[in-house]
Amino acid sequence: MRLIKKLVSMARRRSPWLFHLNTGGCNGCDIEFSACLAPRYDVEQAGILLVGSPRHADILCVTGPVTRGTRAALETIYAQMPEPKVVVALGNCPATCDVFAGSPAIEGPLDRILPVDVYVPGCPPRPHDLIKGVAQAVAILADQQPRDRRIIEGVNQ
Amino acid sequence: MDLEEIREHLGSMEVWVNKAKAWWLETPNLDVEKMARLMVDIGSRLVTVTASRVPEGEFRIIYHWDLQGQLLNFVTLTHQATLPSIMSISPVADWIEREIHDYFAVDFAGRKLPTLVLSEKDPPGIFSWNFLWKGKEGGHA
Amino acid sequence: MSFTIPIGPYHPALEEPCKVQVICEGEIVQDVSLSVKYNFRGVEWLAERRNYHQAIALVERVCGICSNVHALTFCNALEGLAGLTVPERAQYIRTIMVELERLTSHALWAGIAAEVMGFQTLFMTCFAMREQLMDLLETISGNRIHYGMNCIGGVTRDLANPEAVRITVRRVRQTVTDQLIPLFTEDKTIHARCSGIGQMTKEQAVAWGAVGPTARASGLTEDIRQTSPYAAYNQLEFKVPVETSGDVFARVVVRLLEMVESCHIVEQALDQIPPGPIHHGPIFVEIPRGEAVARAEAPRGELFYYVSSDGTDIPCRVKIRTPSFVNLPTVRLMMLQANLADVPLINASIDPCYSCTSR
Amino acid sequence: MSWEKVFFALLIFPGLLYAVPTAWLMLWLERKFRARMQGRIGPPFYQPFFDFVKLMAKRRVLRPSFDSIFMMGLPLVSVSAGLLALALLPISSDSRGFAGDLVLLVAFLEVPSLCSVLAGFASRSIFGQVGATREAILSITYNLPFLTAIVALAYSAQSLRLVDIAASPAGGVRALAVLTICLCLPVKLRINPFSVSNAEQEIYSGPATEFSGPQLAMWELAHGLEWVALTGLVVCLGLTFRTGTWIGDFAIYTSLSLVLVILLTILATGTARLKIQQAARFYWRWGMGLSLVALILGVFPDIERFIR
Repeated sequence: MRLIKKLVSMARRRSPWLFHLNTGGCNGCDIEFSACLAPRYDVEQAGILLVGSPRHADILCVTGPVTRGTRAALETIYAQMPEPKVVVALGNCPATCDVFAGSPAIEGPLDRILPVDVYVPGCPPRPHDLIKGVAQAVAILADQQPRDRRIIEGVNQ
Repeated sequence: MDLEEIREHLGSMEVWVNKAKAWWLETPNLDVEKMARLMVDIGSRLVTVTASRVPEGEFRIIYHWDLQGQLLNFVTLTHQATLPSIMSISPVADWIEREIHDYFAVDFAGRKLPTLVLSEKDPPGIFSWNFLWKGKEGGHA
Repeated sequence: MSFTIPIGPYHPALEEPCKVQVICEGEIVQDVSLSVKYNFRGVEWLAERRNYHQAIALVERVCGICSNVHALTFCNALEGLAGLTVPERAQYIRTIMVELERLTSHALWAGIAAEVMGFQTLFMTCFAMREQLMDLLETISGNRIHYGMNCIGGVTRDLANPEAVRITVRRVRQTVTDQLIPLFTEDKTIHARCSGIGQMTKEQAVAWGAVGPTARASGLTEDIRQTSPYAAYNQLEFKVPVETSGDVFARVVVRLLEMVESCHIVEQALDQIPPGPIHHGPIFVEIPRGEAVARAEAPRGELFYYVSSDGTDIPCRVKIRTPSFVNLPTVRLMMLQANLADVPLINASIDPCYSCTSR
Repeated sequence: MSWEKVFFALLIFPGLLYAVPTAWLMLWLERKFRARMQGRIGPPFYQPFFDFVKLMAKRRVLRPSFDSIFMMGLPLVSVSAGLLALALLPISSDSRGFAGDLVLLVAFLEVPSLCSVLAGFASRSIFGQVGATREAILSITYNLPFLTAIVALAYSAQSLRLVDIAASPAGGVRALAVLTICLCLPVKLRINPFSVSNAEQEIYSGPATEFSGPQLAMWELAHGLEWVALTGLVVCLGLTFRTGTWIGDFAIYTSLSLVLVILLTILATGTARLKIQQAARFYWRWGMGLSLVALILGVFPDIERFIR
């Protein structure tokens, strides 16, 4: 049993699949995110894969300050991801709304809506920082028991 | 067609002003549809329409047209926050008018104005001073 | 049987949230409706509550891909309002920055378009080339995205190492002419995907007010850099590539040729750049009462700013008309009667930027 | 065929014990070579294994019971069909087979694609359905040349037994038929330029969009087994000699399959995705053309002799 647990934890460390979600940001973080896939940073060597469906994902990477238009989609997509899952806030926007703070069209920051596990600051953060953030998320993922449902509901209220 | 001819054609008594590399014509009672038809006929391109608040509850609307690299700006005022729509003359105006409706609740007569940047259930006019979101105050910065 | 396929708001082919509702008869598109509300952040609303210097940082964040040209156009409008003359050297540095940004933007677009066609290898080639440009922009401005180079009356940083620019631009031009252009124009599978698809006629482009490469692929010749020059463009010589077929392939060709032309402009600007100050004088400039407009040719087409001031340090009204705002509605015309498999490609072919569109 | 042999074929070689690691190896090889050709480093060799373990350890998302039976069952059926198909392959010279095993093999090879179509419809997502429709259309287009080639092979060997076909003399018919089967591989494996049914940029992951956790792991495994079975089929049918020793056959078979994987990856890396009509046109024109020539040559062997 312990061996299996160890194996699973090892597998989670080595195969994080990301789903990328732009909640109305300026694209800056999103391009840097794409740049991570490209030859210079090539995150696939660490087993990181960008997937197209939230049902396949382990890590939710959120960019943008969560606008009114994207909030519902954000919640749906979070619910669609199977446990265990980790949320990474990429850039300043999901952390603080950055320059958009105070706008009536913004619902964020992200931690009002979802439990955020890792913050990656920067406007936009460099690819190195993004990878570092994902590495932190992976460490959480590897040791994580499925999250208590009540906590999530508490945050949503 | 030069600027003076355009002015005479529109029946405006005002004069063209050159400010910051662009021509401006202020006509409070501009016939918007006539202007649009004229500008389309002479091969001009509608760049955009700008709306801004004026204190009396009306809105100042500027039609920006590009005529062979020159920028012509027709300034006019709304009447009871309404202007005729020029979407049927220049289809570019479709999204532009919808956006202005979302921002200021300015009505463009003669067309439907589905929301562009707001959700369907939101009331239009988020840029108006006294606008409040349901449950969230929007009047402060 | 007709059915509705929602593409988005989150979709692997889109960097940003956008909803394209496609009504299909089999796999043939009957109608399309676009929803762009997802990126609405109220930038214009915020700009009316920030002072001019904060507003520069704000308008840079309208779009992360063409951020520099946003700040430049905003500053141009303010300089027009205040009647400032910007020093020559600053004008040249602005030109170089804008063209480098155009190169990164087009490289990004080429990569995304290749990805949408399922050609991952070409995506990697484009991004590897783009990385060199990012390095260059980082050495000039200290940042990979959102350069913060523009301020009212000039630029914030001098061009310390022009040789680095020259070397990178030469290398990029080589990649574009030797790899990207042959790959995009000669590969059989790409040709099969792009030719004759997503057509827009010149008349439609005029009526719907399309701008930039999208319009130039349909035979319009308008380019703000030539028709109403800003920065140092009136002292530079360059061609504006125009295609007449109006399909996806034409838009690909126009953008690729524009990249070569951008390299040419940067090299010319490096040859001609005069020594001198990079800033007009005081950092905090008083903006008088009045209104002004400014236009610039952003990577996606004509960018328009309207600023009105009441003499305080906070603008009265800032209006931003981005190129994608007028290009996006034309997507509907291009998609009618197209194949479902072509919808993402047609959408990508105009290089849409939703964060610009709804701001 | 004795029971021991059946179990050995099913569970050890070329079945479960051999096929599953090989499937992972092939999935890795495909990803690694693609990455290297794109100037990247690519994933380490244990990647597909850890992906599998991680997905197996994911919690299931609750669904209505009827759906969940389908969604659990289909990937499992797909995996078992892949294993069964593999067990039938005449890899070594001492395998005997039975009359009609060719028909069974063809049927088993079709099961994963069929499951995928069903899964697409069962998942009740619009993208799954579009993917399933595309998969169904494609399976019609590639199966015609594929089956014609198989018929040509069987006719020229005058047997429905795989061993007989593998032992039949090399010639024009066999070369053409194997070439046709090779031509069908990219579309059967859903790789570029025929990755139409799982085109990520258009319809997410096609039929697999709604699957998560263990079910997705099973799909991945089934996909890997398809790689093993299909490349194995080509090698078995294309190879005209056997070394005589069990180890020699095994080595040649495995290494040739891996070479085939690399060749397919090179093709996939150098192309863009075609549209379904273009893919269909390709198979109707070239696939059908080749396989028909093979069939005619097989039915009238005199023509071949005449040409020579």
